[in-house]
Amino acid sequence: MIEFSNYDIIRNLIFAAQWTVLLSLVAFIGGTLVALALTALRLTRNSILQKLVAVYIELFQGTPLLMQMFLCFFGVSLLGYEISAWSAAILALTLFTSAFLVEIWRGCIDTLPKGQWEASRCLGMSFLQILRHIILPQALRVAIAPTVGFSVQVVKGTALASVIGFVELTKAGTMLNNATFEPFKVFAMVAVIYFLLCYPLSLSSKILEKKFNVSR
Amino acid sequence: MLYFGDLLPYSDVFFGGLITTVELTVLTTFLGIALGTLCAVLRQYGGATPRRIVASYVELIRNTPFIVQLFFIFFGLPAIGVMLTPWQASVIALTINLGAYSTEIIRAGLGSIPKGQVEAAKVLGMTFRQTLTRVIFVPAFEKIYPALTSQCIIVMLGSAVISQISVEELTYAANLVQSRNFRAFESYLVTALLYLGLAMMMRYVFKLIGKRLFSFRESS
Amino acid sequence: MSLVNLHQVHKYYGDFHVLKGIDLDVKAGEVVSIIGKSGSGKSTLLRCVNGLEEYQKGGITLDGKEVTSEDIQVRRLALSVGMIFQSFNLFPHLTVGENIMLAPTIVLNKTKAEAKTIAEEMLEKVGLGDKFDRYPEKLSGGQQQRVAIARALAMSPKVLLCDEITSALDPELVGDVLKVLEQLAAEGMTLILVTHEMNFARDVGDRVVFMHEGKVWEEGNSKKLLSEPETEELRQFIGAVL
Amino acid sequence: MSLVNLHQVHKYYGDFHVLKGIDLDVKAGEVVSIIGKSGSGKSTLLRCVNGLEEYQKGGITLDGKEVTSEDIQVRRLALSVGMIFQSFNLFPHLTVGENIMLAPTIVLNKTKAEAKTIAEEMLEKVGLGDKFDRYPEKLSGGQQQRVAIARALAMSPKVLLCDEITSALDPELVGDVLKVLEQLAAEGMTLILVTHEMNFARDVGDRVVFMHEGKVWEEGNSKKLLSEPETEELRQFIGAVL
Amino acid sequence: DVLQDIQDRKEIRIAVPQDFPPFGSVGPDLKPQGIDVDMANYIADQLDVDLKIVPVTSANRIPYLQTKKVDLVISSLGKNPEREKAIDFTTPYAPFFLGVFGENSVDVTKMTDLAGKTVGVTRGSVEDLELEKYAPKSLNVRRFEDNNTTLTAYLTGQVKLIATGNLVATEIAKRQPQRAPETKFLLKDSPCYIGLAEGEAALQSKINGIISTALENGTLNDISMKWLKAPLPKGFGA
Ligand SMILES: Nc1ncnc2c1ncn2[C@@H]1O[C@H](COP(=O)(O)OP(=O)(O)OP(=O)(O)O)[C@@H](O)[C@H]1O
Ligand SMILES: Nc1ncnc2c1ncn2[C@@H]1O[C@H](COP(=O)(O)OP(=O)(O)OP(=O)(O)O)[C@@H](O)[C@H]1O
Ligand SMILES: [Mg+2]
Ligand SMILES: [Mg+2]
Repeated sequence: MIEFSNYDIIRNLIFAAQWTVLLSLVAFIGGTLVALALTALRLTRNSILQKLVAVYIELFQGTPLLMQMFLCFFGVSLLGYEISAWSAAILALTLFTSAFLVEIWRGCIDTLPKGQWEASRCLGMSFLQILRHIILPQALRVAIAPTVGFSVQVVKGTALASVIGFVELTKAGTMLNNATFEPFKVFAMVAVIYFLLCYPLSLSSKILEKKFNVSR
Repeated sequence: MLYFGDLLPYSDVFFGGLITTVELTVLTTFLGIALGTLCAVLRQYGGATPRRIVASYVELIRNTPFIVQLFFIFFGLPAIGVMLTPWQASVIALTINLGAYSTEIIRAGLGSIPKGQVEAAKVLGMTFRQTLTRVIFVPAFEKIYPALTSQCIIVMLGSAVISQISVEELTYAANLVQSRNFRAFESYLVTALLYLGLAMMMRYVFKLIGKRLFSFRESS
Repeated sequence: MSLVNLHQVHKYYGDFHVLKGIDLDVKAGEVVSIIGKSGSGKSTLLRCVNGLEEYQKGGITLDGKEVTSEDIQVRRLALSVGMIFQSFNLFPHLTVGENIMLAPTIVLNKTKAEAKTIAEEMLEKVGLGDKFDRYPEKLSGGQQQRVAIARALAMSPKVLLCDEITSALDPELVGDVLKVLEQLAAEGMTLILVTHEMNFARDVGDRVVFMHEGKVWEEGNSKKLLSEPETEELRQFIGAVL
Repeated sequence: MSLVNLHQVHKYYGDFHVLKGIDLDVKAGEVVSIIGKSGSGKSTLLRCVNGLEEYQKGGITLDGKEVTSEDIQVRRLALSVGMIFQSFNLFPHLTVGENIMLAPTIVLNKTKAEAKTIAEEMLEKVGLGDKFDRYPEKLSGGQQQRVAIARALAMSPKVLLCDEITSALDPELVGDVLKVLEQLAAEGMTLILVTHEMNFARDVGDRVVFMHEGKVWEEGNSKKLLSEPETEELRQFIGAVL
Repeated sequence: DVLQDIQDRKEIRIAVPQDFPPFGSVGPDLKPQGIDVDMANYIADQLDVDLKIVPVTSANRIPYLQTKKVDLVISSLGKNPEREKAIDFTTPYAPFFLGVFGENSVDVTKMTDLAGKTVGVTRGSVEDLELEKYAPKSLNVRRFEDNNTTLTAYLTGQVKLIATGNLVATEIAKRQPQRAPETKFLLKDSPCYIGLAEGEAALQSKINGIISTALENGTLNDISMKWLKAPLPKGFGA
């Protein structure tokens, strides 16, 4: 009855890929903001806050992203709030992203010699001043490559939003596959689009890593 | 509002799913690390062509979502005449996935071995294969063991997706139960906790194994 | 009048008793060298004086005010006590000039222009007037250490603590750094330095403190102490170092 | 009869001409010390002799058979040539005993028991009979280097190449290692050593080879060469080292 | 009171399938179309409110209702006791027969023949529950997440038998004649109902009213003619 040309397939996939990109962007920005807050909590020398952050990381690194999606999707509504597949996906991806970024950034901050903190303290700087003027600028340089590298995981993570019904690239793929029954072609195209989205990120992460390692 | 009592009649289903997830994880951890080791050796010491092939494989897998890889293997391959059962398809997909990530990790380990170690083995008359297995592997794996552990856990958690092709693992169990008793949140919450337990257990088991493998670090 | 005073200071790391009742009195303008074997507690002593470590018993006063390791206190202290480390601890992402200007601007609230004037003056003093816009990694170790001194001086401290500041340097670079210290001493700066440079301790220092097993084992006039040690321990130590 | 013979050996790294026609003849039982400035090609020479590096012109023979750097060849060579490195290169995951037993079992196909006997004997020889079950990282540098010697000896090589094997050691540990070498020399082992230990070269060595800019610049009887150098270059070198 | 909410909001949110032709499937613009979509439009018209289409899968359509993400589920929903415990139903709006379908080569004519066979089914659907209840224990039920996946599994040959609706089977035959499934036997007459949250009596009677009008004025029959190319069975809805 309805005929899909290759052009139709590609057009629809690319249309859906826009949602993948948007979802990735929002989730990545959300994850970065939450991770920044958590990193700050972690740097305070309050052991209770540090423990809470550790539990947070354990929870969201120790459970499947798929489960996090399901739980956000069905759990938030149980609390009496409306939540769309889009918001649930963003929420889950934000939690997931932040848990990994906090860990990555901690590694980066830990690579800074203890002497940097001590020298700053001896010059009379406050905790926040040390963070802002000494630690962050240096940690940022180290962190940028692994952070960009992790963004690939976020893009790929958005594929799971298909399971809670959000129509992004993967979901569009299964729908189109059903309508056209050309699984080999459709899924290959889906894979290629993901590759085109992710590979530049992987590549720039590698280049950044080289660049910053050389100049050290 | 939350009621977990409705889950009790399905404890068998959860248990069955848990077992399947564990089986899959154990199997693919072994296969994946073996594949990764092979590829890492090719990438580090092989000729130009094998190196390029391995590099392409790694990039391809690392830059596409696992669920798409899975669908491609399960639904796409029959179109070219390769028919796999859901179980086979998942084992292959998981192995290929872990293989790609562990290639990168293990290669870093191989790269961390000082050149002098290889030369020392060479002047003692060992073959390349003997050098690899007797001299290089243990210290190389020791270096990257924590990273490898994390990656195996990530792959285990990623296996949740294979419920999509009807493999009756833990997430499948959660989906099945919630389709029967309509307790979606409760089912998923319990399942998430089971995964968390599995992840912690894996880390523990890896640590024990590591202690044995790398016992030379703390003894005497 | 005493500028820095330690009275029966005890310090533990967990169960480990590092400082076992230190008494020390340093007057303004004095140059005091602390010597002793590795592990005898010299660094720990300095770190207690500027509040980087807390101590458990006794008291330390600076200019008559008590010293503790609370954060706010350390920052107040930093206004009077400068510290220079073995590993220079320059900030690698800032130029030499910025390294020196940072604390005066954000801690002392000086304007950029004021801070710049100070920085240039201090760099001149340590003989690096032409390196203002370099990044630290482009400098030799000796130059880096002199920048660290300039950075500390820019806060116009009353006393400067130096912890083996030449021991990470190649031998040919040590001289430049010691020359700067000598000049500071001549200008009347109060210096407390942990050092292995016996010649420097003898020729420039007023007083030598020999630490052993967490105690001040022997102290006194530099020349006298080093040429006629009273205790067997100091004699051995001098024998091993020279 | 000559055990190791080099004839007009030339070696390039890319365009860089490292060995410029080396002639060298070492008889069984001789102890030959190679000295020379850093970069003069001493290590490269040794590495050509045991096939770790390939050379481009000339010929090297061992016991009359030609040496090349093909893999299979290196392994055959390894049966007659032992090599000890500056950085001991012990295998960190194996105990001292296992380090020594490994090659005899997997290369020479000896049984575990045979290999163990050999290992114990060799450890005894280097004065470490009680360290069989230790892991290398628990040993001092000097002890590690002696294990490396024992490991090489366990393959009963005809000649032992040593590349600055004491220069990574703390001064007080050098003596033990040299003592082992001295003993080996006394037992008639052929030794070719790159070394900076002039006293050792003079007292234990039969012959000294002075390399300069990729050439054998001067060679001859140890005592004579070191006390009456003929060339200006060797004189300078000796002056700098002593 | 959901009915009140709908009228206040001037909008009704209805869950429809997007992977279940002819009830709901997507065209080249990826927008749903089909019986359920027409039905949803009709109801929105009758209530005189705007319609918001929410695509769902078989597995999550009931949670959507329970968590109040939608007001109605018009998603080829069959009725069974388990579901009746969780949600309420209106009167039926479309005919549906569930059956087992499959390749010619498989020799199955009744439930007991399924012993030892493998059947693909969409998780949580009525046919899933029917098989669970009545099929021989040795039947290997392979459950997929949604109809899309179930169909793909059949079309790619991953399963040789599927349990689904007669109309779905017809649809497959239309799209992929070479894989046209043969009817093996019927599982259940399971007409489609509209689902709504429990205890919404006002909404329930309102919708029931709309359905019976539609039955009387021939609208339901028109929809049937349009999508099934056949009139409603005699006595439907009686
Ligand atoms: N953070 C710490 N935790 C536990 N013990 C410490 C710590 N810092 C130093 N110590 C111990 O305290 C003792 C004194 O250390 P300190 O650094 O003051 O010695 P030092 O005299 O400066 O030696 P060196 O000449 O090696 O710098 C040493 O035994 C050291 O191991
Ligand atoms: N793999 C290599 N590639 C390029 N050049 C090399 C390589 N190895 C050594 N060289 C160069 O060859 C020259 C000789 O090196 P070699 O290591 O033989 O010197 P050496 O006499 O052993 O010096 P040292 O006393 O420092 O060990 C040096 O200039 C060195 O830079
Ligand atoms: Mg110290
Ligand atoms: Mg060398």
